[in-house]
Amino acid sequence: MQLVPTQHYLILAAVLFCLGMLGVLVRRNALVVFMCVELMLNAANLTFLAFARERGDVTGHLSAFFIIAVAAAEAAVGLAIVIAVFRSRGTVNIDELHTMKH
Amino acid sequence: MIDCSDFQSFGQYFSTHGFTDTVTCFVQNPPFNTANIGNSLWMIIALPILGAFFCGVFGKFMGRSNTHLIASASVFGSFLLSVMVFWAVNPSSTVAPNPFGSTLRYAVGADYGTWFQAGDFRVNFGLLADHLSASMLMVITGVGFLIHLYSTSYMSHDKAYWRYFAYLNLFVAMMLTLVLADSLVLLFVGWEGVGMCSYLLIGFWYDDPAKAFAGRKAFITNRIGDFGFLVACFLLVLTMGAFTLQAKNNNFPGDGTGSSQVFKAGLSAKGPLSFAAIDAFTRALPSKADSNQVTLSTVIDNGPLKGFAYGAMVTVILLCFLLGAAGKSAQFPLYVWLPDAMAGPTPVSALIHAATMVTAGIYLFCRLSYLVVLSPTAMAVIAVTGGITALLAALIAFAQDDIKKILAYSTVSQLGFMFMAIGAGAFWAAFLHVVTHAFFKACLFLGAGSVMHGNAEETNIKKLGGLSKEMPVTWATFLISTLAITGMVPLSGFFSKDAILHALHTTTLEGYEHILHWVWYVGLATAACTAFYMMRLYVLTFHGTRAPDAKVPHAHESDWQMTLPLVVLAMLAIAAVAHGIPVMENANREGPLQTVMENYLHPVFQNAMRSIEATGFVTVEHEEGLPWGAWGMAWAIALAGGGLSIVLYRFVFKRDGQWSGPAEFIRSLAQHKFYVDELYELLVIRPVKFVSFIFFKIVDSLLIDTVAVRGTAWVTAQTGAALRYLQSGDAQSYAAIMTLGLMCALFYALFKVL
Amino acid sequence: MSAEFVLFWVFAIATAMSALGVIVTKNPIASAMSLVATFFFLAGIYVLLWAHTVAVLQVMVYAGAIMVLFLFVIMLLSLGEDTSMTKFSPTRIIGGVATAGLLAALVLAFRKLPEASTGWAASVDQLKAFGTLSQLGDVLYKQWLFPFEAVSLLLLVAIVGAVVVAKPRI
Amino acid sequence: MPSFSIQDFMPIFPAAILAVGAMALLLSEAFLVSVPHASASRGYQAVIGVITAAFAGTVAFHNAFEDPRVVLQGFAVLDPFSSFVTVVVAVTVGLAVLLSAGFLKHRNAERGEFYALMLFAAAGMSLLALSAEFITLFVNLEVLSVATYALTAYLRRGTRPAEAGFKYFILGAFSGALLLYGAALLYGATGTTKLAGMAEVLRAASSGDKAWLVYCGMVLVATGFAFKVAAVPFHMWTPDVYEGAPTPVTALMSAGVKAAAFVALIRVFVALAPGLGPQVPFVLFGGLALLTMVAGNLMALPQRNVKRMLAYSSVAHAGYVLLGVTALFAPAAGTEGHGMGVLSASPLLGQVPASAHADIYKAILFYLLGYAVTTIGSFGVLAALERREDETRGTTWDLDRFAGLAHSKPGWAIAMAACMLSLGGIPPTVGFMGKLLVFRAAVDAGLLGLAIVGVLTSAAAAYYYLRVVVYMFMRNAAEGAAVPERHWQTDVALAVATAGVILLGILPGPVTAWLTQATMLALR
Repeated sequence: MQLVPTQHYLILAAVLFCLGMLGVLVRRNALVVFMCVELMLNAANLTFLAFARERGDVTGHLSAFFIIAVAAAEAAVGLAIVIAVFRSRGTVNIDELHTMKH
Repeated sequence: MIDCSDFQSFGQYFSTHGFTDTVTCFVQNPPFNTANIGNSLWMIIALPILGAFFCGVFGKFMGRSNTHLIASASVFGSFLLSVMVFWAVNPSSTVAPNPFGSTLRYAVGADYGTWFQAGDFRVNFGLLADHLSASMLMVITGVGFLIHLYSTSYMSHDKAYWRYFAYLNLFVAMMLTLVLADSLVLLFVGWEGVGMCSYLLIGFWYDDPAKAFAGRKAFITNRIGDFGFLVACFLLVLTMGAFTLQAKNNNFPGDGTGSSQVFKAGLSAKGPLSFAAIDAFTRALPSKADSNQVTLSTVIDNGPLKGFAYGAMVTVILLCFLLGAAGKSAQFPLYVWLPDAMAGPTPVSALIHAATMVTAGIYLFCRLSYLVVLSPTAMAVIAVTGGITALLAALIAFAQDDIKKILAYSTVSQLGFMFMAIGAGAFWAAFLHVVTHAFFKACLFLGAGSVMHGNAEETNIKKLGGLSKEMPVTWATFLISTLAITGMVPLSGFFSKDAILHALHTTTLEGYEHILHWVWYVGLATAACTAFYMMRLYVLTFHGTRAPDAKVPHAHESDWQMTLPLVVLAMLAIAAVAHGIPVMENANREGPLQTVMENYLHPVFQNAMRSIEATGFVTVEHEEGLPWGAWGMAWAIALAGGGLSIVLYRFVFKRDGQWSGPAEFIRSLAQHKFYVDELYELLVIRPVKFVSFIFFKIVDSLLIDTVAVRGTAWVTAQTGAALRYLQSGDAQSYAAIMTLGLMCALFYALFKVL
Repeated sequence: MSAEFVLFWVFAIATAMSALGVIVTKNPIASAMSLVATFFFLAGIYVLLWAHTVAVLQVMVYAGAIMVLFLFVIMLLSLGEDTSMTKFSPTRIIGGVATAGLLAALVLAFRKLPEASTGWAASVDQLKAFGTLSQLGDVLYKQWLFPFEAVSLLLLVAIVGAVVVAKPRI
Repeated sequence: MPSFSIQDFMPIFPAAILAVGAMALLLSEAFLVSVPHASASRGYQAVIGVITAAFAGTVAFHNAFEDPRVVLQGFAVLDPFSSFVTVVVAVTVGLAVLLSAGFLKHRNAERGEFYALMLFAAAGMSLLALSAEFITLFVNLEVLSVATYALTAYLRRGTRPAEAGFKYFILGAFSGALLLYGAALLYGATGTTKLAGMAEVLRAASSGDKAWLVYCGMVLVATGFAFKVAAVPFHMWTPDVYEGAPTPVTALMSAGVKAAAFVALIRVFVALAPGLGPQVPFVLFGGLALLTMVAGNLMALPQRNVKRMLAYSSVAHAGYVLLGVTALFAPAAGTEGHGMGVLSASPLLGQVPASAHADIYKAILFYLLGYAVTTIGSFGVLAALERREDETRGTTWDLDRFAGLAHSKPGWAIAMAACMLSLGGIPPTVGFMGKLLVFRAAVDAGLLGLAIVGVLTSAAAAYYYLRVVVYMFMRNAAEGAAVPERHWQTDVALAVATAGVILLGILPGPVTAWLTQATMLALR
């Protein structure tokens, strides 16, 4: 059986990762920025799983488990912080958050 | 050689032997057990620290007199202990522990165990007192106590007197640490500590922005020096480490001074930065090229310094130390902080900026004498630096009218003399000048303080005058000290300065044959200048008529607390002459007579002297008999400079610049346009002022103020501002810069793998 | 071309497009929905990679739980209105260029990898057992005990943290 | 069937104690809140926190003398390094809890959750220091990060805390994703996520085609760590977050997080080094160290805001530790890759000797301890001086606030002066000792140029540290300046920190001797 080469998956992951990174750098809305970080985490997951299949090693699968759990924990605290920012500022636009600089 | 075996007490021995022998034996037989005194060395430092603690913490609540009592008593306690130590290091039976095999005689020491250790790099908390440090101890605690006593009156009106005494005690403790340290690390602790205290005391009256700038200047120049010091230490550790690996058996001759095992055992017991280790290193590193030994010209074959010769490294290390010493001891071009440091209280200037802290650089080179003599290049640089400093400062002193500023520049100038002596390998002469200078310069500063105290803080000498009758004690002591610094014959300054000039005249450095000769001329010129401006200061302050724009119509003499230190210091300035007369037989059993100081310090510098003989880097021509000719010339020069000054300022000028005369005849000549005054002004004062003004502009204003102080401030501020621009507060910019950093690192890494 | 290839390309293109949707759509809700779609398509990719268990978790936890939380917050803060990209600035350009460089480097790196194979599987049973819940559970509880406990600590901390931060007043 | 013995759980005992203490605080908060007037007397929380920290520290101290070994199926190591960092963390968190007591009381914001989160963060630091597998390491990193995110945004005063929390969170999550992606690539290259396994694979195989993967993964992981330790140019979050966070939290972050992250970084890179060219980690860390030392100090120079100044100083100090890390990877002169031979037998993986590196490890660990004590002391004084009225204006940390402190609060002024001298590396403080050991280790490794830059920058740094001292001792307070409140907890914490700064500076012998013994244990 002809398998799809691992490289294909890896390049897809790299594309996802870089799209996420670009989103972090250019989007204004804090929530969207946060979503882009999730995208990057998923790229890492995909990479783990691709290598896991190549080697027949479930370490990659377990890593993906843990990454999903970490993402959930981050989401809980992150969203709470976004709410706190909104409460104090009335906005979640990232380029308006620069009380502290220099 | 005097036999003291039957000495029991002074009186008993005096009845049967002569006076000199009795004194010698008395000094060599302390009436207490010298064996364990090393274990008490820490108390000398601990006492002033305790004093500082009590004054600083409880001073506000204890009241004035209790604070004075604690501060002075702690220094006096240290002084008594120092006397005991001084006495204890004299019997030849005194031996300090030294794990490097050789015997360290005439020294007491104590090693309180490991301070810290990292692998083979070990630093012990060790104290050591030999003849050099014991003499320094006496100067620091003795002069320190007198200045404490003086300050009780001088600072009596100040609100923060408790803080002042706490700082002063702390300074004494730090200076004692510097002197007693037996390793460069502990010495550095004292080195930084005295700088810190000096910084605190310069800024003691801190309301004035100009004084704040002075503090910053002192700070930056001293940091440059500290940087040099630390780099020198690192290089020294590396060089010694490389040597330990590379050394051959022949480097450790079997004459009882040790084998390579003993050397390594000593290194692991004391650490590479202890003075004993550096001494052992220099003894094992001969200069003559020899294929069976590692020598100065051998190239290092391991470690980070691979490829450099040992001799080159020694030179670089010494130049780094010179940078450090120049910062602390106010040498060209880092001298500029010292005159500005006069912003502090006058007793502080006397103690820190004349007698003790500024001599730390000379002390350092004396300590490392065995290292210094291994590099004629470094010695030449040291001598030239000293020469430039001495002449430049003397020229600038011409143009000053502020009594403390003149004294400050004269201190810089005298420190330059001491560096010249180091450069000529005459360590004892440098140290003799340290001691005598400590006495007469402290006396001058305290006298200046007394003058200011009695004249409503007036510092401009053109607005003083005629004080000799109103302030008789101050006048007499000031006169003695002035004569001492100008180099009049029966006073100590003459002998110490002449010892330096003599050494310059008779010494030749290999490869730099004429340098010391030129420095000698500079020294002679400086001596003449010194005599001139010091007499000018003295005459304008104490003679003539009181200036019309003086602040108070009549000056008053100061309290006994202030005059007693003056008298004692003036007497010391006279008595120190005993050190400078060549009456002792040569410690090497041959050669001309030695001065008391040279003979006394012989155990400290004997290794350096042995190296000088072995290497041939330094040649000294010995003269038979006493150097009458040189003495005469030095004396004549001082007399000429001082005399010219007296004549001009006492008899020719009046202080308002109009000219008067001792006789109506001259006055009438003048009125007939016989413009001697203007001629003198045009020919002498103007050029000198101009030259010093140029130097002042170039070195002080341009080089230090503009380039070093403002320039570094400007560059760092600009760079800081540029970096702050990036710190825009925008999280996405931060992420972008992180990504950029990531990409650079990635490209570098992938470039490596290609 | 086998069915696997077809499915891969379908899912890969769909994933990439919906991921692009996350960063180009102006409305946060649209972004969130694009992200949900991405997660679903990714789950498909995971199935292709024989990671069925992870695919299920992906749909349940990621698309189900986490994204609902996101949508909930968007609604709570009434952030439904459109927001554009951030203002143009040099640092954005730098970031974009750096990202492109990163992608190029990664793609280059992956192209140098040797071809994949399933040579590790000795038997069909082994292939069938790969990535099943029982195999994962076995490894998880017998070997990955420490990280598992650490994750429990992490979740506790996250709960406490979220409660503390979301409180209106302290 | 693998089994776990009690010995396996030895290393995680301190973290478990911290977590249990935190849970006890949470429960007490839940139950005591219903008791009337309980909120008026909330002094007990800090006491519980300190006792927990002391207990954890004691256990960690005991652990340091255990034989080093890999435990928990290779997911954790018990070695003196992790134990030492746990001791540092315990000291840090104990002092930070004490500082928080007065700080929160002053703001009427005392809650058990705050202390619980601090203890959780400490548990995360301790676990991070002993993780020996990438996913475990990442999870533990997140434990401490999530706790510190929440702590940063804890206060509701003005806009700063929430903004700081948000910046920290978003950049932290970003860097966490980078780290994770790097870990995935490394997993692809080696087939395992355990550090020891990775080292083995990398050493055995000439990586060939996988080299690209290893390099990409390594750089991404390095970026993630560089963010956590605040190395330039990944430091940008530091000043903003440090300024906005409640000051005791800042102290915990700058001391504890940094120490734990550095040990994890060293652990990871010692494992990866066999797969990299000899020059690569050396150049990367050398570059980071250089940039960090220079830029950190330059940016601190013009700061009048003391809290931001300390934040930049924290960046600069990361540079000095990075100098030590660089020394670890420095190839010996002339022989390319010489250092790798030593590294391949590293103590951090529970394997055989690397005595050449013992000094460097010791210097780094001592530096981390010294910096932790000093930074707690300096942020402690800052916390004590803060006035909540000025917080929204951002002037509460201005240099002028320190004017005349020597008169109004001599004890605090002395504590601050000692800490400033220590940060500036001036003897006789612990900062001087730490710098001496690190510079000396760097010089020995042949990094003469970097060491000179280090000496030069620390000489320049003394300027802005001593400026604070000058303000305290030589300026008079402005008219009508309010006298800050005192709390005994703050005074105790400051006294302990100052005593540490000075005693460790004068007598570092016991600690270095202990470290020597501990490293010897690891190197056997």
